[in-house]
This record gives sequence, structure tokens and C-alpha cells, in this order.
Amino acid sequence: MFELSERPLDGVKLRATLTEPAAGALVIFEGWVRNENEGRPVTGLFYEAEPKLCASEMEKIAGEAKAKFGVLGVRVAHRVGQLAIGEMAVWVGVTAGHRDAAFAGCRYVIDELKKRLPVWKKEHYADQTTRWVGM
Amino acid sequence: MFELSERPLDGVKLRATLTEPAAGALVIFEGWVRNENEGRPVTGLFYEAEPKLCASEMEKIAGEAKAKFGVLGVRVAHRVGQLAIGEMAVWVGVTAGHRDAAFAGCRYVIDELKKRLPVWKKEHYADQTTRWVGM
Amino acid sequence: MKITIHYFAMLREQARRDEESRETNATTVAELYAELTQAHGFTIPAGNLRAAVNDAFVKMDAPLRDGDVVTFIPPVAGG
Amino acid sequence: MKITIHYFAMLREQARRDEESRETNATTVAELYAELTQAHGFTIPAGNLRAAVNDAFVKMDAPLRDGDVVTFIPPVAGG
Repeated sequence: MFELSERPLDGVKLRATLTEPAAGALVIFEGWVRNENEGRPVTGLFYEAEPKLCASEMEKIAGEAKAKFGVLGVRVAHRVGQLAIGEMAVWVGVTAGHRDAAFAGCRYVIDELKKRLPVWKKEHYADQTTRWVGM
Repeated sequence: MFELSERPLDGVKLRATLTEPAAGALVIFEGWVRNENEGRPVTGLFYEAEPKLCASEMEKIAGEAKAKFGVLGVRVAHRVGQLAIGEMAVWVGVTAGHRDAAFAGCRYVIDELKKRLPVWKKEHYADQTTRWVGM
Repeated sequence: MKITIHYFAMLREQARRDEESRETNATTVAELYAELTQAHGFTIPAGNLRAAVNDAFVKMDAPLRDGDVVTFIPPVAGG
Repeated sequence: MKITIHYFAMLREQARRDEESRETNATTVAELYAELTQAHGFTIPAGNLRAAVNDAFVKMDAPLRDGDVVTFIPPVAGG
């Protein structure tokens, strides 16, 4: 259900794990490394994570999404290591019978993930400085 | 920005058209043919569309999404012809700087598309009967 | 005057054709649909239809001109 | 008693290590962090941290036992 990867995330493989005949809607969220943050030019990001706590926390979040919204499948992958502009940092896919639940569930999973998952991000700026986001 | 296709939709190619360095979020909606509707077992769907009106109406909807939510890119594809259970009927991808706009924009596009796009759907049921949905 | 009509979905099936060219005295889209309902036995009420003339959506009381291409839009169900 | 500590992100950089084993008299996670802050010059306030003991999240006043593995969780920023 969840994976951390040091290599580029493969959306095609992740999506393939979610197919099922009762699903009428899939909503995918992808987070990409963008070229600026809060007005500062960004050249790249470094992500770091604690694997065991990530896995257990994601199981909880997925369970909550299923209980709250009745979604069918939840699949999440997060990249770690050094990422360039345009690379995919996170992939969240949620299936449901209909689109209301799929949208609500996908939004819930990415919001909770950002609040709760032990993942850290260091921004690299065009002026060669770096910053651990939120610290 | 919009295409109708008689062949399976290629999410990888569609997504590739949306990459840009200022985008931090991509939200994709996929509509899949599911195995039941309103309690009736479904064996397949037939989709039909009016190409010119679809293209002009999708241009309007995409423009509205950009104006309302500040999204960066909008890409939509709709399948036509006979589809089996599990096949993708529609693909909507919306990019934005951040996830709020990407979610709101994607939701807006699929909701408006379903209300306004000249596309029609005939359901095929397990008991061999068929029905034009909504007529 | 001569009007070309394009049919889709249930209208296409009930008219048993994709399109037709027709001499008509109908002066509006709504009048044309009433005439075609007589001819083909359409079952979709006019109030549930939209229409386009020459690739642009119009109201059902839009006037017709010789050579117009009319598309009737049954209730849509994309996605 | 002996405690193993795992460091991530800014704490890893400031401690200049991924982990360490340490003899300590700290009786709670919070006391341990205070001691480590003295040793390594951590700049993240204890109030901004979460912690896990033996792979489960705990409160900062959770007690420590000999052999525990403690992970300090700086403010997260995934996605």
C-alpha cells in the first residue's frame, strides 16, 4: 500500500495496483518539485524519511480514508533522496465507486500525509543556500 | 487540450503534456466503466459524442477553470465506442502551483464536463437489455 | 428552405440515420423538432433537449435559415 | 541505562550522525532531548518535536527503559 523509493516513482505501476471492477473513479494526486517556493527560486529538494513510522502511519491514514469516505483502494508512494525540478515527490491514488468519494479520499490522504508522515524536506535555492522546511 | 478517441486512452502521454517547472501539483481524474450502476449489473458501455461541440465546450470549461482557480494546465480526453468493464472512459488532468487549486480545478472540469459536454452513454446490462442514460 | 439535421444517441436510433437533409417550413429549432418528432416518433421531450445550429449552441426558439445545419443534443451523460 | 537514538534531517546534521547509543540518567523522552540538546546544540525547540520509542509514537513525557530505541521527529514536510 505504501512505499518509499530512492528511484523515480512509476505512476503506471502504482496505478495498475488499483484496478478493480467495482471502481468507477480514480483520483490521483502527484506532488512535483517546483522551481520556486514562497518567492525564492528553488533548484532542487532533498527528501528523507523514517521508513517504519511512515509505513505504520500510512496504514492508519488509509484506514481512516476507507472508514470516512468508503473508498475502495488507496496507494501511496513517496520519493526520498535528491530530486530535481519537475520530479515527482509523492503519488497518491484513491479509487471509489463514484467520484465524490475518490476526490474526498485522495484529498484526505495527501493532507494527512503532509501533517503526519515522518518525511523531511531540505530546499536547495538558486543562491546555493539550503533550508530544512518547517524547522 | 481535448481529444475524443476510439482507442484506449493513454494516461502516460496525456500526463506528459502537462509537465512544467512552475507546477507543484497534478490532480488526475479517471472515470472507469464499473460493473454495476444503480444496482443493475453492467457488462459494458457505448459512448458517442459530437466532436465540434465537445471541443468548443471543453475550451470554455478549461478557460473557466483557469479563471476561477488559477490552474496552470488542463488536459482532457474522452473515449468513444464500445467499452468493457474496467476501461477508462475519461481522463482529466489539471496542474497548479499548489494542491488546493489543482483539486478544485480538476473537480470543476469533470463536473462541468458531465453536465455540458455533448457525450452520450448507452449502458449494456447483464440481462442483454440496454438503456441510454438520462433519456 | 432546406435544413440538414445531425442525430446522435437515441435520436440517431429512432431516426434510423446519422443525418438527413430536409425541406421544411419550420421557422424555429423547436418547430423543426416537433415536425421531426411526427416523422420519426422521437420520445425525448423537447424540454429535455438542447440544440446547436452551425456548430454553436442556440435556444430552442432560435430562427432557422436556409442551409442551416441543426444538431439536436439529447441529455448528456459523459464521463 | 543505555538508550539508542535515531536522528533525521536537521537533528542528524546537528548531531553529525544517524544514530548513537548513550548511557543516560534521563527518565523521559523530554529529559533525554534536553540532555542531547546540551551535547549536540540542537536548535529545534522540544515543543516542535514528536518522538517514537521502539517504532511507536509516544508523548514527550513517556518514560524510558533500558534498551529503548528513541527516534526524534522534527516538524514533517512530506509531499
